[in-house]
Amino acid sequence: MAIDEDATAIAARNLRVLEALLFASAEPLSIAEMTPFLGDGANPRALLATLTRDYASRGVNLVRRGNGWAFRTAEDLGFLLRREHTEHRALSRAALETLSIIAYHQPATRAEIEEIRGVATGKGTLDLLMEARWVRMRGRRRTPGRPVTYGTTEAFLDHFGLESLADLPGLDELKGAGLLSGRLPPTLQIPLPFDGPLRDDEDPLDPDDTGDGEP
Amino acid sequence: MAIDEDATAIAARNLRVLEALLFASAEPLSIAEMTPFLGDGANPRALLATLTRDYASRGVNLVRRGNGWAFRTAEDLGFLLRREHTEHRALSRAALETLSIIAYHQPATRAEIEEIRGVATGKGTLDLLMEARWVRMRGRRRTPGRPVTYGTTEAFLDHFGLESLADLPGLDELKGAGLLSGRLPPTLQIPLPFDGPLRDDEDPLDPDDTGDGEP
Amino acid sequence: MSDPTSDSTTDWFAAPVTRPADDADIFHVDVAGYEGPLDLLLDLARRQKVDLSAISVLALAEQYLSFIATVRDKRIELAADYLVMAAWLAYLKSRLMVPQAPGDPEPSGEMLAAVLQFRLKRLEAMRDAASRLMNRPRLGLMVYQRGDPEPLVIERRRFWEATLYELLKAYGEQREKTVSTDYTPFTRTVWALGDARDILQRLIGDSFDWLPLDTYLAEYLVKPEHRATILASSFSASLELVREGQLELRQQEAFAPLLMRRRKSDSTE
Repeated sequence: MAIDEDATAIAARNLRVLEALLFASAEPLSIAEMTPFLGDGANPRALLATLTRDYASRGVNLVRRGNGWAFRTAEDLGFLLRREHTEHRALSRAALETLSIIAYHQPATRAEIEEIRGVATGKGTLDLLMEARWVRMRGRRRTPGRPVTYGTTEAFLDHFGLESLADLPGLDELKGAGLLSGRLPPTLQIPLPFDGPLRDDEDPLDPDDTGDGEP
Repeated sequence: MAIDEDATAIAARNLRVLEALLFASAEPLSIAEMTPFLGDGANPRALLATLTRDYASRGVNLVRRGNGWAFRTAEDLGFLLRREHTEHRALSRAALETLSIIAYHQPATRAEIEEIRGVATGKGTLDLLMEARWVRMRGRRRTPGRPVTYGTTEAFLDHFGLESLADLPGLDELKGAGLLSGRLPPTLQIPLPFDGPLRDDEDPLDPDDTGDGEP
Repeated sequence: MSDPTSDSTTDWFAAPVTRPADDADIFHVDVAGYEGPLDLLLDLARRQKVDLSAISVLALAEQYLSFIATVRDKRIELAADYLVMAAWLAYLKSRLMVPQAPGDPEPSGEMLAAVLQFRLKRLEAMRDAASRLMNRPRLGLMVYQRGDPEPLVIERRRFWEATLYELLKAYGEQREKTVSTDYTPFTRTVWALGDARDILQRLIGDSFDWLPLDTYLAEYLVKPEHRATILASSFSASLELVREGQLELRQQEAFAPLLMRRRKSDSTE
């Protein structure tokens, strides 16, 4: 009985600790980042599930973003909180298309992006997306020329309110229509966007790899 | 009855709005700033009181700061956000040399240290020795430019296991220990360091004296 | 005209709707607004106002070719991309109009049309996906993070370590560095073995009397600093001469004078 009470007290304390940590941080925190703050034997996943439930109906929700967890204002209150944004620069069409192609086709090389857009992609566009921290260089494809492969980041998930790439809008329809295939006509194997560890055909980047040179 | 239910729903919604507002704000919000976001006839004070109570036992509390309100990490969890990181580091060669010269030649000015070392002494080195609490500014030499005089501290004696500066080995001992070669001119003298009160040629430091600027 | 094949700065939200829709003179001569031939083709296809999978590829090819022809008539420069696409579409058109002969290794017009349709659909899908992404409740626009984060404060404390020995050593080295020492290389006279041998041969000459080595070398041993090297070299040389049978050496006891004389050759014995 006393042990149960202790367990309850410890769980309550751990919940408070997680609340404080997640509230304090502007960026999503991974379980690995939170664990050191919890007592021994704590179950961070269970605690996060409890917190998510506790906050589900509130003005601030606990959301998952890739491997990270963060408090964010409730989506339905967005219209109310919407602020005047003066400095928010709209992305160019090239940048938007490039971003969506990387998101839905990742890991994608520049040549693959260009194949879909039918235009050369200036290095500036990729730089801009990387500067926005939405796109990262994943590695290099193990094909002639060893082109850089690009993928999205956790900041991308965070910005667009996605728990994982599986939440990308319209992903299933696109998959069904064979439009995520790089080849023509739609092949049997339909690739899905993938932001996990390096694939078999990807090499890691060198520490000082700065990507493709200007074409 | 229906009106009561409506009132409850409106209050719940207002609470959510306040939560989101307070969470997203970079600064504490005053009641005047929050009111426009609430429905007509809302009672911000009552709502804030409810929120304060709701969060009182949580890891994050609603606190009042002057006229403003803000979410803050619960005070008892503040330690979570503060971590001490201690690292032990070996003193650089430049710092060791500077320290040894100050030890033997104190009170010593930077110019005197540089004369013996034969190289300019960066302010960083002296700052580091002062940060280590081994060196202190004693006063200012009563010579043109009024340079700061440096000396060692009690923490210095403590760290190096010396009862007093008189325990610093003299010429013969240094020679005997092989720390000075035999081929030295007979004129070489090891001075007697002095860490007592200010000497006749030293002025006290002003209370706000921060030492020499970068040369 | 700006380069239509590179990224234009066109704002996706502001610009595309301003492009005149289903205007009769869509062929107003402007390629600068298009991001390459595929973009232009997609725009032309949209004007057929049907599902992309139901567009007439033949009509599309004709529209594109006539657009390019108009542009070229007006002597407006065209990027190579547009011309490559025009060539490909002309080929597609010809394949579509001529029925595929059996055994023709070339791709059929239908296959080429499917390829074009697929590319247009895929580009449109990506554009659609982009706008759906942008319409999501985005962070900082509809959803907010903590406005006043309380970041982790890491108080760094450094403990410096040094030993008394290191301190004293550093001091000793500093003081020695400042002592100006004049270094004069010390040169010493050394008797080379060869020289010693020659001198010894000459001194002993044909003397068959036992005489101490010191006596032979008396005139050379005046300077004390040369004594060691002369004795050492001469002694070594004498041993060599003994081995060759030219000299005899004798010593009564340890540290006694070293006596030597010319060895009588066996023939003279």
